[in-house]
Amino acid sequence: AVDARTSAGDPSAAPEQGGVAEVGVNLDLVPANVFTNSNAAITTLVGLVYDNLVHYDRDSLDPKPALATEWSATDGGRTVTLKLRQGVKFHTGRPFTSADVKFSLATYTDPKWNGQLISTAKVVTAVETPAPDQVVLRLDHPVSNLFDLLATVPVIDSETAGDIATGKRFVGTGAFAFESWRPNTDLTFTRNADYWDGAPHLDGVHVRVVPDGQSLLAAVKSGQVHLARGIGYRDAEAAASTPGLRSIPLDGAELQAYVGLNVTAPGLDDPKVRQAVAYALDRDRIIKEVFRDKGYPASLPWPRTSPAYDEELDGRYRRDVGKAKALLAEHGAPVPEIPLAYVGNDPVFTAIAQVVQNNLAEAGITVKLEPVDSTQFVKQLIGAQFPGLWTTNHSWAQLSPATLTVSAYPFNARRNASHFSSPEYTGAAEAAWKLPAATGPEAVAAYRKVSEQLLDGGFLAEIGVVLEQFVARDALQGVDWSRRRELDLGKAHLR
Amino acid sequence: MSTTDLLTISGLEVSFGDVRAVRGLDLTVAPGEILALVGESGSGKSVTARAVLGLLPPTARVRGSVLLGTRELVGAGEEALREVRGRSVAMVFQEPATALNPVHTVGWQIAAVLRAHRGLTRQTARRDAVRLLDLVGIPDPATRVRHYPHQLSGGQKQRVVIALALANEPDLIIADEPTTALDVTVQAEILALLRDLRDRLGTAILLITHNMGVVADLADRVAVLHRGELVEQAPVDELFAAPTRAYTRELLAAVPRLGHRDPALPHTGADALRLTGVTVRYGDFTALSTVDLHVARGEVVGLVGESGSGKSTLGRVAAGVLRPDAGTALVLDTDPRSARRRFGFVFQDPGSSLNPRMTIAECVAEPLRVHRAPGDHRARVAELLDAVRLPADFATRRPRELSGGQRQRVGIARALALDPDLLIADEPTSALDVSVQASILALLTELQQQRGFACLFISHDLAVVDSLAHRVAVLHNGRVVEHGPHHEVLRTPTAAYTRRLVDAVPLPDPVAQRARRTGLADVPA
Amino acid sequence: MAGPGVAGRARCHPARLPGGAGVADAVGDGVRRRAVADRRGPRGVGPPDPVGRQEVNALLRGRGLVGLVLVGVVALAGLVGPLLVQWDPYQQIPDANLLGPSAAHPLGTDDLNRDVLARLLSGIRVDLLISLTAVPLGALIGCAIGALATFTSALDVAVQRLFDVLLAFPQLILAVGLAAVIGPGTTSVVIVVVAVEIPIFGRLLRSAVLRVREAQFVTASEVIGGGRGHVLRTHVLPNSLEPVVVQLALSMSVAVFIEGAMSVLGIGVSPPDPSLGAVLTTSLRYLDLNPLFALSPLAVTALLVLGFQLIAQAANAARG
Amino acid sequence: MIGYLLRRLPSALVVLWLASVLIFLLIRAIPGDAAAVLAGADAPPEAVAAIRAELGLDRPVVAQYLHWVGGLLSGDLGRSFLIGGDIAGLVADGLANTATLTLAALLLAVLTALVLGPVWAATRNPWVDRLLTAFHTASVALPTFVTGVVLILVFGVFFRLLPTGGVPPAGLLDRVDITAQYLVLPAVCLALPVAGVLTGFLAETLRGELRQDYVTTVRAAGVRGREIVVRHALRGALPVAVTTLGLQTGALLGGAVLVESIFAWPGLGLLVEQGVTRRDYPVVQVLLMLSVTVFVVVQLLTDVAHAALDPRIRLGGKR
Ligand SMILES: Nc1ncnc2c1ncn2[C@@H]1O[C@H](COP(=O)(O)OP(=O)(O)OP(=O)(O)O)[C@@H](O)[C@H]1O
Ligand SMILES: Nc1ncnc2c1ncn2[C@@H]1O[C@H](COP(=O)(O)OP(=O)(O)OP(=O)(O)O)[C@@H](O)[C@H]1O
Ligand SMILES: [Mg+2]
Ligand SMILES: [Mg+2]
Repeated sequence: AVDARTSAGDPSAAPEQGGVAEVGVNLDLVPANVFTNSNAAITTLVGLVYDNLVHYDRDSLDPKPALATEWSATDGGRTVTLKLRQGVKFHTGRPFTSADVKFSLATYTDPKWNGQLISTAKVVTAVETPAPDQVVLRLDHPVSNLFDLLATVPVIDSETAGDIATGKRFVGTGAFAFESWRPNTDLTFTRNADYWDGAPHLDGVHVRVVPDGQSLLAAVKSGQVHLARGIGYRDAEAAASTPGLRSIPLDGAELQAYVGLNVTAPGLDDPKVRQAVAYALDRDRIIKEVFRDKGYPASLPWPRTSPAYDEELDGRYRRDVGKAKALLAEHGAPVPEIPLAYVGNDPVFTAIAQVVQNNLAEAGITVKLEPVDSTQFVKQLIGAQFPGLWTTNHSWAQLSPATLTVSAYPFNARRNASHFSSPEYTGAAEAAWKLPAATGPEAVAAYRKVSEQLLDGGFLAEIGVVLEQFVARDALQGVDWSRRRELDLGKAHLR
Repeated sequence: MSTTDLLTISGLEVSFGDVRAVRGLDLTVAPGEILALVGESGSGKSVTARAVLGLLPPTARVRGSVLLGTRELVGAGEEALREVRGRSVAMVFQEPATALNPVHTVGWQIAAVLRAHRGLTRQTARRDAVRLLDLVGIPDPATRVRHYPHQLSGGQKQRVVIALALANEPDLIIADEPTTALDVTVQAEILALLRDLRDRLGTAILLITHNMGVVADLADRVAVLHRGELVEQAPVDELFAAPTRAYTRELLAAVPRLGHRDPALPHTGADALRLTGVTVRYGDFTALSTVDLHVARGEVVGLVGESGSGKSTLGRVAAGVLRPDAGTALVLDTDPRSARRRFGFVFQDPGSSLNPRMTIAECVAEPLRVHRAPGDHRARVAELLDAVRLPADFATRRPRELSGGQRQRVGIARALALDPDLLIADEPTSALDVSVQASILALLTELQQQRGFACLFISHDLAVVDSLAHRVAVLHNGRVVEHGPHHEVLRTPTAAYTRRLVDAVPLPDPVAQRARRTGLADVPA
Repeated sequence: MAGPGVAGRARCHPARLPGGAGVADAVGDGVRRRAVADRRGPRGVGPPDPVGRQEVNALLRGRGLVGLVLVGVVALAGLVGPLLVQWDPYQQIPDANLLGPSAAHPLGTDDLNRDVLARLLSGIRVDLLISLTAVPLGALIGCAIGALATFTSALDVAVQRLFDVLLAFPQLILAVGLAAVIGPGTTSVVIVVVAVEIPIFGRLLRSAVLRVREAQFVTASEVIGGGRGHVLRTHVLPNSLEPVVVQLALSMSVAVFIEGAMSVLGIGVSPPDPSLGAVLTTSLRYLDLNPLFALSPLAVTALLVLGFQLIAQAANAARG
Repeated sequence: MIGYLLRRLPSALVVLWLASVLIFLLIRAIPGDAAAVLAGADAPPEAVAAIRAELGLDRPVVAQYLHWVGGLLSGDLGRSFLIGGDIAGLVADGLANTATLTLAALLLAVLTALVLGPVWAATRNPWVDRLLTAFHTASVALPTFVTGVVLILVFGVFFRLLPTGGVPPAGLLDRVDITAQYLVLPAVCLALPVAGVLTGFLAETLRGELRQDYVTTVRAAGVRGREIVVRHALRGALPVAVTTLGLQTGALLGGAVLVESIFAWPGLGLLVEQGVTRRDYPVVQVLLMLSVTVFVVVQLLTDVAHAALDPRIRLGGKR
């Protein structure tokens, strides 16, 4: 995190006014997905246009004021009162009030938008607006990740919300106002001079869609864009050594690469075999060679800054082919060939899949690679249809640990792609969630239980914590991002 | 004879692999001279002609010297040759059917050639093209310039090729069988045209022909070629009067003449071919109008008429290639298409009717194969090639390795392969020299007598028709203007048109022909 | 002065003139011919094969030979090359990530620590298989359909429209669809290539056939009584093959692209099996590190393109 | 000509209908649907079901088909599942870009082929022959995704002469010189393989044409070598070239998918590729229908061109 701060801006340079920041993204907007935090264009749009009620710094889970300036919990955490910032205006000029908070929360809870924290949002049984600057949230039961929700739900303008689904208009209170979107081409944003946190230095932001990774790299190298999102790890590494360019790993917005196991598959139904898989993985090599050291190997999802992080538990699985073989011997029967699904046109997971295949072969497990396209992959994932193994990444472990187990589908205690369920795991997960606070000794103990269940269940073999990165030109300074990888150029400037 | 010779060929050798087509030929052509080059089919006439302008296929090896004035043409560069071609020396190709580009109009092609050596505008070139077509006697030239080669009759194509050669008024015209496809009246016009060119512009002509009548009519001097070698050359009168070589004598003896055959007996058998009220239109143009014609079994009917009169069209209707707009064609009492196994058809253009990728043996054997004829096909092919006087080793050659006359004989052999009951032959001997022609005619007569097949014999050569046919029909502008027993129609014609035709037949005797031409005497045929 | 003309006119060869005899025998040819008429007879009266002796001979000379050698070199490299390389194409060599060319790894190593040369050589096999089986198969089917369809105009219209539909699908979309139905892997690559080539050859041949059909020798064969099939086989097809030969050379050499594009989408030859396309697509991401990595599959493709093209040129010239 | 086209119309309509059925079924044969994409990786089954219902994907396929065709017939192309907007608008924008790109590439390729093909067929200079052989080999052997990357690196990054991708910010019609700058790299990249193939075909058919007898006739008349090739032989060689061109239209549209992605050129190729991977059925259906229509038209034009170029077919007369 310290690194990121220094690389993100040179505080000594006096920020210059004006200019349009050119941003390149490799994927285009999917309006119906704006609340799912799922791709570079969406996180760029949401980061620039919308504000949240609270804000997390990148190295802690203590909420900081944003649109809400004060908050207090009563009733054992079942009533939360928020005081709202005054004088904030939407880009349409309309003042922001408590009704908008209510509307935003209600929208987020609508299943149509697939907000990932929907299970947490549903705990909020009522939103009361006693005053324009006051919101009262009534909860079904206390939740430890309520502030994750408040830091995630974008505050949207109720009058123009109907235009979101068609991509016509996105109105928020953020530092930049949405101007236009040309599908597959670009998005334009202009400066919000009335921004409550100080008008941005930039005149605007122009986001261009450049689907090809090599072209995106070329665009940032040639200076056509100042900031590129979605450049491969190897390319980002190379770019970082180019004069005038730097790579910015998104600390605090960690992702996790993992191998999932269907615990009902022949062979994988034995926890010993699953543990053998976990022992066989060469995490160090994958992190080093595939992720170019942008991350660290891990046996558990938690990043090092997470309250759930436990060094001892996290070191449980290191590559140990001998142990893996021993476990397989204990299993007795030979393990049948296991299919491994991954997104075929994703170079990162194509590489990981082949390394995994190689690793498991050394331990004595034959793996058959099954590349599928991304849509099919998602379908199989949420339909829990993988016949054996799969590999991809997940997020949500960078926020409150409970969010992971209730919101991230692979970890969902009640229903997950691994077909894994055990009363112990469900119990541990529920307990961690229903705590009134995300931090503190009580929480840490609850998280430890969850971690142990994860390690023993072995339905997910974590590979490591990895970081997405921006590649930026030195000309653009003051680049910031949220813990959900949302781009923040509110304090950025060109020089 | 002198240094002023226009063209001097010396020691010319041309070979294709092992085939030595021309062997040490020496020949000269003086300015304004008309030299006739005669000789058997395949003797190397066309090859010699092409060698002069460097137009042989890459497989040919050429040695010796060809001087145009003092300019050496053998081995000259393409650009040097290009300057000579068309302007100093022009060429009329033997087979007009393939010599023209099928996808451009004839007017366009003539204009392109006109513009090759002269900076004419498009319009003037167009106008000149019309003029040239008119010059070579193509009726309605203003319309014809817009026609494509496949819309012209054989003779019309040949005249277009002549027009191409005349386009740039060359010093020397090498004319390879320029009149083979022409009926006698048009032939006479073309000969007059050539003579006029020589008289007016001093154009020299190297005339390759097998028609002794044409030689007698036009040539100053005659050179006789035999198997690639020059066997005799002499001024025309001398040669005709006293040929020194046996070969030349035989050549002259083989010349068919009108009225030399006894009248044939009338035939009354069943019809092998019956055309009733046949009318064919090409767009607005009526090529045949209500033609009635029948050929009895065992009978040979000659069909004569001027170029473009509709002879080939009629032949194509009879063969079922073309459906008439009105009227019917019955072959051996059925539709021509169902009778195909039982008749043979000889195309007017021998070159384009042979598949270039097939060997000669394959071409000839095709009917046998198609109809699964019993017996040894190889032996049959050998027999047929022999019958048309082609050496057996030609069997493995491809059509383009043959001379014009040789290809024509392949067509005849193919038509005869299945021992047909009816033969429809469109100018089957037009490219043959008199000696080979005589043997083909003898063959046909012999077969006819033995097997008694019927034959529709289309030809513009009245003498040939007279020597073969029982009956003759005369076609003029798509109508039968006269028909009857051969001796009556050709010796005592009643229709004015027929009389004109008969009168135009050149006599294979230079003295008599000259006399007739100059009107000093009216020598009867 | 005595020019060559004088000599020419004086020169004749009485000795070579045949003596006497009738018209038929007046010329030497006749005599000789009669004598040989009963011997074995001419050969080759069967149907002309489209690729005959002439073509084969042409391939053994000049351009054709160069082409054959080029394709042969590639084929040989694919067949015996892998045996000569010390590395296994699947072996992930520890700590050999993206190495540049060296003595141990002449073309370097790839992102998964495998020897590029070993993978390249083994990869040739898959692509040769596709080039030499799928493409000719597609060409054959396409030509057959295209040619047969010209028989009846109704069928022709139907087939051409069908081809329109097939051609209208961008190749990759077709590939995605087919792979989804049959499942990814080499078989689906072969099927996609066949499916892609059929309409191409069908249409190409058809247009040539339409032209050749107008030729006089086709009419000649019809008059002889040749049925449609016969005319098509013996006359029309052999004379329509020129563009087909050119296209065949092209398709055979660029089948690697279809395979490559499919492996990019993850529906081609499944990893970790090596193929030229797979090597090429991974290599592009490492252009800056090790250009040889990317150049080598391209060089192989170029050799194939050049080789097949020279062969096609020679074949057409021989047939011309 | 118009009569000819009218006669072809019914079969073309039948094709369009068949194609519509085929397309409809084919894209549904691909496993996975847009609901999964829209729901995202963490969605519960209810959410997916809700989305399916909202998109109408839960209805019987026949009903979906009839609904779609009904829409088409009433001029409603439908809405994209993922992009949100009206397909008509999307397609109109994309079409302008793709048409500009492919037509520019087509023009480039045709011009190259018309210049190089005859030169290659007629040359006697071994060096020219080798040079053109090399050009042909390189253009055919280099896939677009390689040329694209190389072009961008050389002209966009190294020399910085041209933009590395994208469309002119103010639109294609704003300033021709700017548009040209943006267009040149993708057009060259797209045109190169097509140019190579066309050149090869044209040269090879011209060589065949130059072996014909009529060429001897014009040579004998002293027509210049260049003229023989360009004016006399070319016409006979064109039908094959036209057919190839028709086929290469497919290569152009297919290549557009890659080129548009490499050069961030927001056209239909990109749209269709995205549509397929994201199962955006309405978009794919409309685009593929468009593509089929284009092909039917191209084929009709090819046939017309054939007849126009070969009088034996045009005036074939009676057979
Ligand atoms: N391209 C070739 N390849 C091989 N042999 C050839 C080729 N062209 C001609 N010949 C042979 O050369 C000889 C001379 O042919 P040429 O065409 O000069 O005969 P010609 O005297 O013109 O006969 P015709 O009167 O029949 O036209 C023939 O035997 C012929 O078969
Ligand atoms: N396809 C066609 N389209 C238009 N006119 C044609 C076509 N074919 C032939 N003709 C015309 O029909 C007339 C008769 O042609 P045909 O070929 O029957 O003549 P012919 O008597 O055989 O002449 P020749 O002796 O010159 O071969 C000619 O004037 C010719 O120009
Ligand atoms: Mg000749
Ligand atoms: Mg005729």
